[in-house]
Amino acid sequence: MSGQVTIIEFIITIPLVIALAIGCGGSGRGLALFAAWANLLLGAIVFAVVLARGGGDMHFQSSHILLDSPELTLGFAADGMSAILVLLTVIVTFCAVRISPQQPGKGSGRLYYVSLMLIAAGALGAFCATDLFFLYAFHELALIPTFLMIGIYGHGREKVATAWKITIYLGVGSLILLGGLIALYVQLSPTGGLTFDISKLAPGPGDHPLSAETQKWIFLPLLIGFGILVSLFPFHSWAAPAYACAPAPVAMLHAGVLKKFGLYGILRVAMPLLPEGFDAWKELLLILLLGNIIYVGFVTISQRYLDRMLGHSSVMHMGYIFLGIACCNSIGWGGAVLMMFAHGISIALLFSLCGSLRARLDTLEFTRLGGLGANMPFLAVTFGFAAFASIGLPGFANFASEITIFFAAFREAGELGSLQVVTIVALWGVVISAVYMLRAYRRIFQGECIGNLGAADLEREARLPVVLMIVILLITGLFPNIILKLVPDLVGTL
Amino acid sequence: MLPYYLEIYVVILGVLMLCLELFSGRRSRSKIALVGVAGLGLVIGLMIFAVPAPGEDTQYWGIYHYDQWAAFYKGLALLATLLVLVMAREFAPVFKHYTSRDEEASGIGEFYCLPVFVCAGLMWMSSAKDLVTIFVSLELVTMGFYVLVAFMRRNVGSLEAGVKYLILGALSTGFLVYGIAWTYGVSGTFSLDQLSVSLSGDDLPESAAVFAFALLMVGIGFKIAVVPFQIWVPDVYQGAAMPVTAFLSVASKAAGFIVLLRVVEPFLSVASLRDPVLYLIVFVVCATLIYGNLAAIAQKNIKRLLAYSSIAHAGFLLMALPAMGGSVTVSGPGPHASIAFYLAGYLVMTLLCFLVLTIVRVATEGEDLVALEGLGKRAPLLAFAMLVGVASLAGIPLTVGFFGKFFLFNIAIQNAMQGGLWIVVFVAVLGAATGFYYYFKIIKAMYWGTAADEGEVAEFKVGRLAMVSILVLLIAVFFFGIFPGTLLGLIQ
Amino acid sequence: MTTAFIILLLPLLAATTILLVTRTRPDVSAYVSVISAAVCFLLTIVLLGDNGSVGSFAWLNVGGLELKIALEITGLTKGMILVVTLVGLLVHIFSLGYMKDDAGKARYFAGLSLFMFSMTGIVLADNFAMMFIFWELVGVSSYLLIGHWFRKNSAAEASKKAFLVNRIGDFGFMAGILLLWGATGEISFSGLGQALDRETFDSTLLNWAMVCIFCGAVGKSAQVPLHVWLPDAMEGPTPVSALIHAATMVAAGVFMLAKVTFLIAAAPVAASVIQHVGALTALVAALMATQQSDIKKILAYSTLSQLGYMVMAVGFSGFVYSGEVIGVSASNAGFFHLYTHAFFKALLFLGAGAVIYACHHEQDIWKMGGLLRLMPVTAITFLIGTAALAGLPPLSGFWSKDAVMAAAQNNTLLLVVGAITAFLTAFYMSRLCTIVFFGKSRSVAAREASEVPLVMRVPLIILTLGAVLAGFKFAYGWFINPAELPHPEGALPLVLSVIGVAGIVAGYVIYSGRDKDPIRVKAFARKFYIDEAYHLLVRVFQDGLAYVAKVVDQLLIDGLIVRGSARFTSGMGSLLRGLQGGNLQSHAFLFGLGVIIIIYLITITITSR
Amino acid sequence: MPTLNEYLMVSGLLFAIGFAGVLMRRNIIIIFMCLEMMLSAANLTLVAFWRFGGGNGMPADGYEAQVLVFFVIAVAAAEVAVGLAIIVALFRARCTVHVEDLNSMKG
Repeated sequence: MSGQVTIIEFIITIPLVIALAIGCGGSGRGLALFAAWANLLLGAIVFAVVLARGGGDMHFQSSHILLDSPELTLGFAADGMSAILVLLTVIVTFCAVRISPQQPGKGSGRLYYVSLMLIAAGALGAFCATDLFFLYAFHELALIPTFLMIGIYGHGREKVATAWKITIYLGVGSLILLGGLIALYVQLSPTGGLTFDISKLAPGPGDHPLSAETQKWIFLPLLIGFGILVSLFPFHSWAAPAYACAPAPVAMLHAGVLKKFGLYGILRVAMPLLPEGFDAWKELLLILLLGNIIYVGFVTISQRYLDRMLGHSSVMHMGYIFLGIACCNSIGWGGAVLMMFAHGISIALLFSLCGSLRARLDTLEFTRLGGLGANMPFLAVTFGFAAFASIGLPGFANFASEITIFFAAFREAGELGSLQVVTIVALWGVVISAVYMLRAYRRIFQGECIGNLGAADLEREARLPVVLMIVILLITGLFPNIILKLVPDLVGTL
Repeated sequence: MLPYYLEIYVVILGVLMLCLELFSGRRSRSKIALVGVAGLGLVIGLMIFAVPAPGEDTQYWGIYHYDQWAAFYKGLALLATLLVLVMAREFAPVFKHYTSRDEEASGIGEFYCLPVFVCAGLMWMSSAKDLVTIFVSLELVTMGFYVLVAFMRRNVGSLEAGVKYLILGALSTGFLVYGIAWTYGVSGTFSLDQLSVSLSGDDLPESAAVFAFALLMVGIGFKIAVVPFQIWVPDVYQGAAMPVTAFLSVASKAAGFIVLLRVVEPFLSVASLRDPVLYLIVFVVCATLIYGNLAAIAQKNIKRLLAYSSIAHAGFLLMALPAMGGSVTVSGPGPHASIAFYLAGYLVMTLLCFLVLTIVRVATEGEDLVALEGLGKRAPLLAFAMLVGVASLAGIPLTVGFFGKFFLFNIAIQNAMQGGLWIVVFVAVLGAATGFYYYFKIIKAMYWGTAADEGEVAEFKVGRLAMVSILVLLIAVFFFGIFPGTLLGLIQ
Repeated sequence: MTTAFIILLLPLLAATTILLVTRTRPDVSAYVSVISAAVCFLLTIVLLGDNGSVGSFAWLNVGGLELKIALEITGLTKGMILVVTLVGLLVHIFSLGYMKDDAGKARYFAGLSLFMFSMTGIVLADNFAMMFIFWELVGVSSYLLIGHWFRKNSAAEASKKAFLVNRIGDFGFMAGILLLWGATGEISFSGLGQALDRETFDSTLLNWAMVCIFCGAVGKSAQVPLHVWLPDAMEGPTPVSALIHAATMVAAGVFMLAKVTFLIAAAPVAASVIQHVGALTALVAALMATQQSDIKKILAYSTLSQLGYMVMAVGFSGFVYSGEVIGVSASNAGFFHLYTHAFFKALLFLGAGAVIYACHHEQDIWKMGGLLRLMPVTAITFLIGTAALAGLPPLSGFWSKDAVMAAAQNNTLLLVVGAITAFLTAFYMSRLCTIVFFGKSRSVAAREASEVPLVMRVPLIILTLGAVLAGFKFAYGWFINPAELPHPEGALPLVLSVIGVAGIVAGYVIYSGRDKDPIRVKAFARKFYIDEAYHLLVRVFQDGLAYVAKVVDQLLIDGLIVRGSARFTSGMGSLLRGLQGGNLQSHAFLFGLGVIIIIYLITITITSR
Repeated sequence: MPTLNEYLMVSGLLFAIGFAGVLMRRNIIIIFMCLEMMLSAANLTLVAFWRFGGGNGMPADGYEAQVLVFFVIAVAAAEVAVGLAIIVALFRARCTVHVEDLNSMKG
């Protein structure tokens, strides 16, 4: 296995090398675009190959042992779930780079592109790592770039406070997570040496080596840690302001890709390794995810600015993914993974459009906007697509994932348990999201025009990423099996 | 080659440098530093000939031990001193400003020599396994630091720091000696190897034994700056010259820790003393973590901030102590290895930060966070180096600082699972989280502070040697952060 | 069997073509759309000979869940698809004239095609999942078409309202589907039927599920209490109102209920809910219609009322009379009424559209008058449509209303409600016609009106034929077994005819020659203040709750917990920092204190043992 | 003949007096003298422990304790040398040897 360089390693290395090259004085946007194109291509290849060979197994395995005790390997591989998320990452990265300005901020803007590349590399590494340690470590790689991006290139009065908030919040979350992960690997390592290798940590068939009580208490920090990263209620208050203040590409990458890491972690680590741990906290999680869907949904309705509203909406939709996970069956997890992909693309699309609007208008406050559909038809139409995708209109992948998750919750449910009741309440979220999205659309693009008449439509170069994301949402919405086929049957291994 | 030749060579080097100082002309003073760097480098090279076999413990006259730990810490001390000399050379302009314009009267040559002597003391300390040797070598180091701290004789801060360090240091020495006396009274021996044997006797006066331990902890705790004996740290760090601060925070702490480990281990291994000793340690750990991390939040002076951070780091290091003494089985690197790893990493990242800060200090004459503002634009490489150093101090993965913390948490969590000391883990997590805040304050100042946009732009002059050091340290932070095995291999 | 798939996909192709290729050329776009509609209609005629279900496409497949796009062709389907494609085609043609000079013509026709696609999907669906998918899609196309003139605030608001109210219904619909799936593991209609035969289910669950499913129909078919969107939806272009908000989409709820009659029959409580909601809607909407002055609003309320009839009829399929469940015959009555209603209501709307077009987009009936002379074809077709709606024999409305009332004949209360509604229907339609077509012209616009062009007249005439003939056996017999229709007993048909005539006479007598409304019932005119009540409800519950949530978020979660803990931490930091006074002796003192604490702590552990 | 306890008490008292002096005197020179007193107290303790270290009131074997005492005395002398130099430098710069005046750094 080791020795040869796999395509996955290429994908992860390219942004890192490009970041280094930009840092050493290369041209920011040119190199970043090159990396984005290259990764888009490689990511598509990975996806296609995994699709062809089946998503249940690990492909492109590579490993380099870095430490013997505890066993630490720099190993990467991609099964179906990783391949889906890699594809998501490369697409969003491509779009994020593509919509980035030539000259961000005042200076040379190199830092901007270095940060973008590092965030992308962090996400890719985290999604492909076969080693618990690197799974964690790569995610953290994005922490400082995000901090810098929001602080330097962000906008709004609160950007500094927000940069702090997201950094500290995520820092705390990842420390809690780290505590949980250490407890996990210490407890689960097979006799004869500690190891970080997830496949070696996985309990074999038969009885779980840990008692239910132990699993329960290890699961808690994992849930909270991953939950903070995903903005699980009540740990959500970092997300919306951060996305509102961040430059559009960062918001796209963070809301679209990085946030999925927490969910990925739960699906990859917490649930398979600690199945009984989840059972103990299931009711709690159900309540919290209702907080995401209903409570945050209401908070979203009351937002007065587009950027904040989108931020909250992304928090809200996390609730559905958690619902899918909480179903604990392969339908639900398939739906959850599909939704991770769909939400990633759709929220990135929304944030990129929001960024374009911000560049054109003096404000994103709803009451000071109106009737823009007349003079910016392209933006109006694409925003319409994005908005309908986000509220789960059939034809878009978001709908396919939502409906899968709902069905999952009712699988063989002859009577109403807590899961089913929560799902029915969560269904109301579908109404809530329609309320705020359509209100926003109505406010911005429809009705009588209030000022900003001179604002121009989206320039031609920036249209490609927008169209690309819409097309991908439609393709995966019309043929969700492309994605679903890849989702490995993780439940079956429990 | 006999291992104690290493100390002898270092002392000879120091004497040689003093002689050079005496005979050299005005211009060549800075060459003395180069001689020191070269000499120390040579000694590090010579260490190859004195590599101890694993598990080997050679004794000389019952007071000088040479085992793998000793060798490791000796290397650490040499490396730290070498880098401090590089730093001191960069710092020379400021130094002259606060002593004398005249090279000869400024005594800068002596300023280069003193760290070398201190280094000899540090090296000796790492081989000390008996309370008398510990005491003498500790005093050698401390005395050197008294002078170093107060060296900038026209700088009020430096003098004030010197006096404070002197008085409080002497106070702690008093407690240490008193503690040694009581330990002797309880056990009848100064040797740490025999201590555990004689402490485990049936008729041990327990109260007296723990009293002696408490006094020893006072003396050693002062050196490694744990709460409640941290009080000198911020003032002294702030007042001392930048290279001295760096030296204090790295070398003094490392030496303190090896002594601490050697002293604590016999006490912990005695069943009847274990509980109170553990209790004390847990208290100290929690207090140190809380104090260091919280008090750092509001700091505006970088050196003061790093002073509190160094207190916090002492707290993290102490987390490994409760796992010692054999009642807890730890998988992965044990307490000794983890602490050694952490200290080595701490050396790399701290010296990286201080090197950058030294250059900034010379160029901007400021030591507040404001001085760093705009660094990201004016000197991207320096800013990046500082960023990496700070990130490592904060414990971001893929830097050496993360692994340091990781190994310690690894121990603490295993310890908690077996012994139930979850409070330590809890406080440490909170502490590390708080750490993000004040470390990122430095990053923030460098990258989007705006103070430096207006006004004159300071020029950064970086000597070639300093540049090379920065790059080497920078790479080391990442290298050991990704391949911790290499460093652990050196230790074990 | 691919015919059905072509019917389904052709309009989608047309819509996509317009969006991607011809959007800048409105005329071409219009023809693309019209041609696709025409082909669909032709193919529908071919399809009428087929039966059974059609090969399927596994749309979504994961872990044992299989959601299929599969088409099923039954009698019901054929009747409905005929309505959809025929009325659709006519509306397309009518629109060529009506929307001739509209700036958004391409967008309009794309929307129509999208709607045709979605509606066909609902009709052909063989399972709930597919139906739900297209259910949502018709919602969107309706949203797009109502909001066609999106720069008008009222249109933008109306489209939003329509979509949101429908979403509320869909919420229930989805819940119902899920409940059924949970209980049976089936979502296809045939599968559900088999499951129902195979085993017995918890009747509470089934009742709940059916009530939830009914919510979907309440939303889509605009039943009380979710009826509020339909009158507002008249903001859209009139042909759209004819197609979507009169003939097809709003009938989808009834169609869906008719499709699952067997489930309603098994859930008596839900069936009773359905009956009563239907009856209530029929009555309330008819009352509101009597006091409206906007020609389209009158027709909208009339649609509501008629939909109420249909729903009530379908609800009777669960009605137990002398020990037997009435079952499929009642729902057939409902569907029969749907079928005839589609013709005459589309006719009425298109007629209204012609009137509005002729009067330069004037919609207030009090500004019209005397149009019979000016536009005779429109007027006559409109009057025939009115007669059909009023249930005068032998027009189609008479037969279907008869069937509906026959289904209700064992329930006196609902029978009376139905009769009153029938009277009101005749009355308000007569009011409308009297004011619009007779008397003198009340405005310049009405005086200058002239007959509409041929493309608009032809659809009117064709629909008139439908309105006249649809009630005869040859027109419906091939999809509804006449034997399975409820048969009125005794004098019911006669009574209904008399009621209809009485209504018409009353309307004519009261309103003939009037220039303003002699009857003023504010509650009817203001729609029983339901809109206001909802507005308040939304304000209080939704926006109020949202505001509370926001405040809680900002003050409690973000303020107290997040920022509070940050403040606490830095406060503690400052406090600890304060210990560092800078004075050497206080340092020494703290040092000594530390020593004492250490010694105290260590001795206390020793002594406490 | 005094017992071990009496020696320890005297030396402890001496230590405490020294510490109290450090805390209470304002003059740095005197504080420094007090510190020397604490070291002497420690020396006394050491010697006392040696003297009674062999059991039955007999001195312990070996002379380690005395060796340490000599070291302590030597170290104290060195400390005085360094310390006084620093204090002189302070006096030259600030014209004061009072501890209250050393307060430029705090927090």
